[in-house]
Amino acid sequence: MNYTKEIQDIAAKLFAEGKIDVFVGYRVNGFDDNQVPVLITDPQDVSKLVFTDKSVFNLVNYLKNDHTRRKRVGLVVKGCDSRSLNLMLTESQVKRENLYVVGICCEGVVDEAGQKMQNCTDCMVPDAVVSDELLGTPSGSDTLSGSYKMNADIAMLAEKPLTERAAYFEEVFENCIRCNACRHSCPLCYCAKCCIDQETATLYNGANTTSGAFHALMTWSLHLAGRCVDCRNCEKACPSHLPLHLLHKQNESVIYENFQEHLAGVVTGDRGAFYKYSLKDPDDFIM
Amino acid sequence: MKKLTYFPGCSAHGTSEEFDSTLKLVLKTLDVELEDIPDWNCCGATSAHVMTENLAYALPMRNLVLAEKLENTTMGIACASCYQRMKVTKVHMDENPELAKRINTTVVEEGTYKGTVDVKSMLQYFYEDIGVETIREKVTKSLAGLKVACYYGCLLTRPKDITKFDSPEYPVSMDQICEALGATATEFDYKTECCGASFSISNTEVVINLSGQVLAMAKESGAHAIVVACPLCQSNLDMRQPDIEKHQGVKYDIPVFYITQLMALAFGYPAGELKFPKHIVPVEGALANIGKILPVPEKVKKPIKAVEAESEDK
Amino acid sequence: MARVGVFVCFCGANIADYVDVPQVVEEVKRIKEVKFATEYKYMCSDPGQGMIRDAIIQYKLTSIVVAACSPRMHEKTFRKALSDAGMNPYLLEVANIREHSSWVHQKDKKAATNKAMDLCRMAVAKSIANEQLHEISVPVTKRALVIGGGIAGIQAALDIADARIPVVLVERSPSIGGKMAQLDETFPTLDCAQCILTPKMVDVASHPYIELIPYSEVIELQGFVGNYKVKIKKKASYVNFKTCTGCGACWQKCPVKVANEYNMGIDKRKAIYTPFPQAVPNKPVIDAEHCTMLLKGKCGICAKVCDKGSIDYTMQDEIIEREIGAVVVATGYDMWDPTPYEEYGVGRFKDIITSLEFERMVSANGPTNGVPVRPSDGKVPKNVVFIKCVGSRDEAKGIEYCSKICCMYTTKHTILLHHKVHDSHAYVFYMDIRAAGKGYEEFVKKAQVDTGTTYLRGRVSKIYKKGDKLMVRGEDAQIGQVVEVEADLVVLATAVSAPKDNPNLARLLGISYDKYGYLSEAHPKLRPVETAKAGIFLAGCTQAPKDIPETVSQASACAAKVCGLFAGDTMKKDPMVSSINNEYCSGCQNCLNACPYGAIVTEDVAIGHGSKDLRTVAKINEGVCQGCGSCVAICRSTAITLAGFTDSQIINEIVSI
Amino acid sequence: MEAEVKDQLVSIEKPELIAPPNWEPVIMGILCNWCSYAGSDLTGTSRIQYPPNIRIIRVPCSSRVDPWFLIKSLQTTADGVLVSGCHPGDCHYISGNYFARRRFLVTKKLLNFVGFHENRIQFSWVSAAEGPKFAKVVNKVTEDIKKLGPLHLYKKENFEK
Repeated sequence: MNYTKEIQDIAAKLFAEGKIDVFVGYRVNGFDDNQVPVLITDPQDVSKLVFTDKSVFNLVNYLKNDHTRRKRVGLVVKGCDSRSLNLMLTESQVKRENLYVVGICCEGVVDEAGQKMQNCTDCMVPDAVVSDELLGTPSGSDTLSGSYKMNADIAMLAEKPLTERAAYFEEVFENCIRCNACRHSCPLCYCAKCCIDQETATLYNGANTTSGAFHALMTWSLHLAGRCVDCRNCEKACPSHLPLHLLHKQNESVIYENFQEHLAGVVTGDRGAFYKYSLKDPDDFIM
Repeated sequence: MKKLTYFPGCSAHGTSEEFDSTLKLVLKTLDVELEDIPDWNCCGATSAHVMTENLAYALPMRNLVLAEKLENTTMGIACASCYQRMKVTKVHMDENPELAKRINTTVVEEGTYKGTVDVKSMLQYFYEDIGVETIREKVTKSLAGLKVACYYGCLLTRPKDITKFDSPEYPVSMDQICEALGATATEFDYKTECCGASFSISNTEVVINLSGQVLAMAKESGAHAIVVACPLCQSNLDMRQPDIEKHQGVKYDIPVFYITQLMALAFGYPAGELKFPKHIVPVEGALANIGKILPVPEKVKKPIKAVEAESEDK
Repeated sequence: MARVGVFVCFCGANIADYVDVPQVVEEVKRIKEVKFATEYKYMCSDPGQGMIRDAIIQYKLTSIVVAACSPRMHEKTFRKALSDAGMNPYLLEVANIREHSSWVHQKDKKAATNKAMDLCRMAVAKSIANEQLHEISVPVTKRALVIGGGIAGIQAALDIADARIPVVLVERSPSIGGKMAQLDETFPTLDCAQCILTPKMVDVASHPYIELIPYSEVIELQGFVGNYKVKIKKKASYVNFKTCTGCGACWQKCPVKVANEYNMGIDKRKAIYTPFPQAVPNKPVIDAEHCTMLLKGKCGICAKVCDKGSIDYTMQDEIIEREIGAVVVATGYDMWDPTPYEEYGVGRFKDIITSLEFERMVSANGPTNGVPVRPSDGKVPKNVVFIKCVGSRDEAKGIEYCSKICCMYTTKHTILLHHKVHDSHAYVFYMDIRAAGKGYEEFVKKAQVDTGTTYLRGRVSKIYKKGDKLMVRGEDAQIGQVVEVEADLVVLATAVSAPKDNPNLARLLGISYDKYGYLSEAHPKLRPVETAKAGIFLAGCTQAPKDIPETVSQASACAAKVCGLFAGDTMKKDPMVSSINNEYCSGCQNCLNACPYGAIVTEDVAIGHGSKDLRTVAKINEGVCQGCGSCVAICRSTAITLAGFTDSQIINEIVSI
Repeated sequence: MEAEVKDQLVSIEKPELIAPPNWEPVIMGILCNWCSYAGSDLTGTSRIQYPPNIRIIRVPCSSRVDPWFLIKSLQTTADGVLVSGCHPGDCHYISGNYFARRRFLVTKKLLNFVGFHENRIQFSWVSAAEGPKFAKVVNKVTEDIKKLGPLHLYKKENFEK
C-alpha cells in the first residue's frame, strides 16, 4: 500500500487550484521510517507527504485543532478515520464543504515493530466511507450488515473469572498517569471543555489516583460508546501503553449485539447508539 | 430468440400431454426456446409438504439449483402444482438464508443455491414476459364468437404473498389473453373457487360437488368453454363432467381447454395438431361458435339519476 | 457557608414508633452545615409550619430539610411555609422517613433509625446545593385554534367561545358540519342529525367570539404553549364572500357536473357549489380542478349571472397568520376503503355500497329522496345484506381494532330500511354485537324484534353475481354451516380509519400518532384529551373511533382544558427545567434527538466577547421543557443543567452517607 | 496479555474473607419520580416490609440517570446500585426510559467487564401501582449484594466528601 505519489499530486493540485488552505497528511518522522502527521500550508512542502502502511494516525483528530477550524482543509482518511469524520459531520463539528477528503481503501497499517495492527486484522470497514476521491481498490466488504468480528482480547477476558478481570483492570487503572493524552488524541473528544475538567471536577473525580483514573476512563469510554471507531489513536498516544481499546471494544460489542445498530459512523447522519432507541431493545436484564 | 428454462413436471408427460405439446407450438410462434432442466426431479407436490418440511423444500431446491446452472434468469412451469412448490421454496429460501443453507446441505452434490432464477407459471410468463400485445399481434385466426370462462383454480395466484401475481380473488390475466385471441371472456365469479383437486381419487363426491358448482357458474355466465392453465383443473372439470352431469341431471357439454390450445388455434395451427381427441367432453360444439357474430349485449339501464340534479336541469 | 435547618416529624406515632426521632435530631446536629435541628409531632400542622417559619428568621437559615412523609405528599405544603417566611420555596428538601423508613422497617427500630439518619444526611447534602428557583411565568395569548369543523370542532369552538375566549375555527371543506351532516338519523334515539346539528352550525357562524375560516388548512405551527403562531392557508374560493348573498344563481347555471362528495358520489354537483343546502357559510366556492373557466379560460357563466359581481377568477390562495395559545385538533375520520376485499367483488359489483352511501340514500335530503335504490338499475331493493366488520377486526386485510360505531349504525340502517321499504328484509352478517352505551342494547334488541332482521353470526367469504342478484356466501357459525343469501343490495359496514393526513398534521403540530394514524393522547386513562405537547388537545375520532355522544363529551372536555389554561394572564410553570451553558456546549446536537418535546433548538452565538465568529449551540425553550432531564444525561460536556436535580445535588446525596 | 494478569489474586468478591461481622451493605436506589418513587411510597403505605439497606434518591426520570452516578455510587458509598423507572411505554416523559435502557445495559456490561459483579448493578421497572414488586426487588437486590460482600474496588483512596 503506497499512495505517496497520488497524495502529493492531489495536494499539489488542490493548492494550485486554491481549493484548500491546509493539507493534513503524513510525513516520515526523520529518524526512523515511522511517520508523524503533518499540516502543510505551503505548496512547496507537498513533497514531504507520504502514505504507506506506516501511516497509522487518525488525522481527523486535527480537524478539532485551531489550525484547521474554519479553514478549508484537505486530508487523508483510511476506513476507520472516515467513520470518525462521518460522526464529526453528523455532530456538526465540521462542515463538509470546507473539506476535501482523500479516502483510502486501506489494506491495514502496521505498528512500530512492523506487525499488522490488531484493529486492522479485525477491520470491518477498510474503505473510506466519506471521500471526494478514493484511492485504491474498494474491498467491497459489507459495512452495514457484515457479521461482527469479536475482539480476541475481549473474548479472552470475558471468559476469565471476575476476580482475575478485576485484578487485571485494577493494574491498568493504577498505571494511568492521568495525562489525558488519550482524550487529546481522540477525534471525537472535541468538547469545548471536558466534563472531567469542569467545575464539577470534584464530582467527577479527576484525581491522579487509581480510583480517579477508573472514574475518568470509565466516563470517557461511556462517552465514546456507540461512537468509537477503533482507530486506536488513544492507545498510540498513551505513554503508559494502557490497553484502552478493551473498554471501547467491550462497549462496541454490547451495542452491536444488542441494539441492531450499524457500526459507529458508517452512515452519515446516523448518531451514536446512545442518542436514539428502539422499542425492541433488550429488556430481559431489567427486573 | 428468447430462452426459457422449462420444468415440465410429471403430468406433462401423461394426463396433460396436450398442455405440453401445445405450449411448445405456441412458444415456437412466440420465438421462445425452451431449455429443459437437465435431470429434473419430482416437485414433491401434494405429498411431500404434508410429510416433512425438509423433503418439501429439498426436492424443489434441487430443481432450482440445477436450473441455476443454465444461463436463463426465469424458469417457466406448466403445472400449477409444480409452480406452487417451486415458488414457495424460492420465496422461503430467499427470505431466510439460514434455512436455505440448511436445506442446501441435502442437495449439496448439485451445487450451492444462489437464488438467481425466478420462478413463473406459464400464464405469468405469457402475461408479464411476452405481453398481451405481442400475443395479439401473432393471432392469425381470431377466435371471435367463442365465449370462454377463464378458470384459474386455487394455485396460480395464491397465496398472494408468495405468487405476487394478479389478484388472488378475481384475476384477469387469462381473460386478457383470451380477449387478445379474439374470444370473449365472460364475467365468471367462480374463477378461483376450489375444484376439489386433491380429492379427485380419494373422495370423488367432493369433486363432483365443487367442480359441479364451477361448471354451473360457467354455464350461467354464458360461456361455451372453460379455459384453464392447470392440469388438475383440466382433468377434474373435463374428466368428471359426465359424472357431474349424471349426478346433477344437467347437461353441461362445456369443453375445458388449456389456454395454450386456444392460443395455438388462434396462431393458426391446424386443429389436428392440438390433441383435441384427448378431451372427454367433445370440443366441436364449442369451437363451432368461432366466427358467429355475438348478439349485441342488452343495454344496461341508465344508472339512478339524482332527483336534485334533474330538477336543476329544468 | 450554608446554614441548614432540619425539622424531623413524629407524624404522630407513624414515624416515632419505629424511628428514634430524638436520636435522629442529635445525629443531624453533628453535620457542620446544620445550624438548627428540632422535632415536632406534626410538622405539617400549623404550629409545625410556624416552627419552620420562626427558625428561618431566627437562625438565618439558607436551606431547610423536613424529615417527614413522602415529598409527593407535603412538599408543596412545606414550600409554602418557606415562602411565607420570605425564603425561596425551592430551598426545601424533604427526607422521606415515613414511606421509606418507618413504615417499611417496622420490625427493626435500630435499622430504621439508622436509615432515617442517612436519609436526613442525604437531604441535607442535597439542600446545600439547592439554588433559588423562580416559577416561570409564560404569557398567554388567549385565543384558541380549533382544527376541523365537524361536530367535535363545532362543540369545542362553541364551548370555548361561550367562555368569552376568541376561537379560530379552521375547516378544510367549504362548509362546517363534517360527517355528522351526512347522516340521516342518529342512534339510539333516531334524532334527525340535521335537526340537531344545523342549529349549532348556525351558532358557530353567528358567534361573536368565533372566527370561522372555511376552505382552509393549517400549514405551520410555531411556538409553545400559550404562545403559538399558526399559519393558515385559505384556499382561493373565487367567490367574494363579503358580497355574495348565497342566492344560488351561479350554481344553478353552471354547466360542469362533478361527482358530489357530500352524497358520496351518488349524484352530481356543479363546479361552483355549496356542499349541501344547509351549509355554513352558505356561500358557494369554485372547484378549481373542474371549472372550465379556470382550466381553459372559457365559460364565465357564473360571473355573468351573478348580479353582485362576487365571482373573481383571479383570486389567489391566501396565508392567514394568527397568534393563539392553545389548539384543539378535531380532524375526524375517514371511511376505510374496502378495495382489499376482492372476494366481495368490491368495485366490480355496483350493488355493493358502503354504509355511508346507504346513509346518504336513506337520508331525506339525499340523492334518492330517502329511498334506497340499487345503483345498477335504480330498482328498490327487497333483500338487503349488511356485512359488519369490513376492515375492522381483520388483521389480514384491514385493521386490528374495533371501529366501535358499526354495530350501532348497522342496527339503525336495518330500521331505516324497514321504514323506507316496508316489504324489505335485512340480513346482517356479524362477528359480535357490541352495544355498550346508554340505551344501545335496548335499541338493538328492539330493532331486531321490530324489523325482523335475520342476524347471521359469521364472516362472508364470497359475493358473486347470479343474474341481477348478488349471492352472499358466508358462514352461519351458530348452525355451523355455509349459507348463501340472495341479495339485491349489499351494504358494507366499512371501518372507521384515521384521516390520511393525520401523520402530516401530527408532524406539523409536533405531536405523536399511533400505528394507525390516530393522534396519541398524553395518557390513555388520566389525560385522554391532552397530547404530550402542552397546549394541544384532541377531540373526537381523530384520537380513536367514537360515537357522537363521546365525541361531544371529549370536545367539551377540550374546551374545559383550554379555559383552564387561559384562566390567568400568565401561565405558571414549574422552574425545574433544563438550561444550557453556552460556554460548554459543543454543539453536537445530540440533545435535540433526546428531547421528547422538541424543546431544544439551536442558535448561533458569538464565540468570544464582541467576536463576530459564530458558533452553533443548543438552546432550551423553558416554556416547552417539562424537566425530564434526558438531555442532561445525554450531554457529554455537562453543558446542560436541570434545575432541582443538578449533578451537584445528586452527587452530594450519593457521597453524603 | 494473559500473562499480564496479576498472579496474586485479591479476594475482592469473597465475603467470608473480608466482610466484618454484622456488616450491612449500602444500596443506592435511584428512582424515577413518577413510577418507581410512587411505587416505593405505595410499598410504605401498604406497610410491606423490606430490608433497610436501600437509600433512595429521587430523579425526575430514569433518563436523568447518567452512568457516572452509578460509577460514583460504587466508588464511594454503595456496595450496589438499583435504578428503577417506569415500564416501557409508560414513561411520564414519553421516551425517557428507552434512552435509559440502552445506557443501562452498556454500563452494566462495562462495569462487569472491569470487575464488578453483575448483581451489583441492577435495574427494574416498577410502576406506581407495584408496591409489592418494589419490596420484592429490594429483597432480591439486598440478598444478592449480601452474598457478594463489601465492595472494595476503586475505593482505596476515597476523596473528600
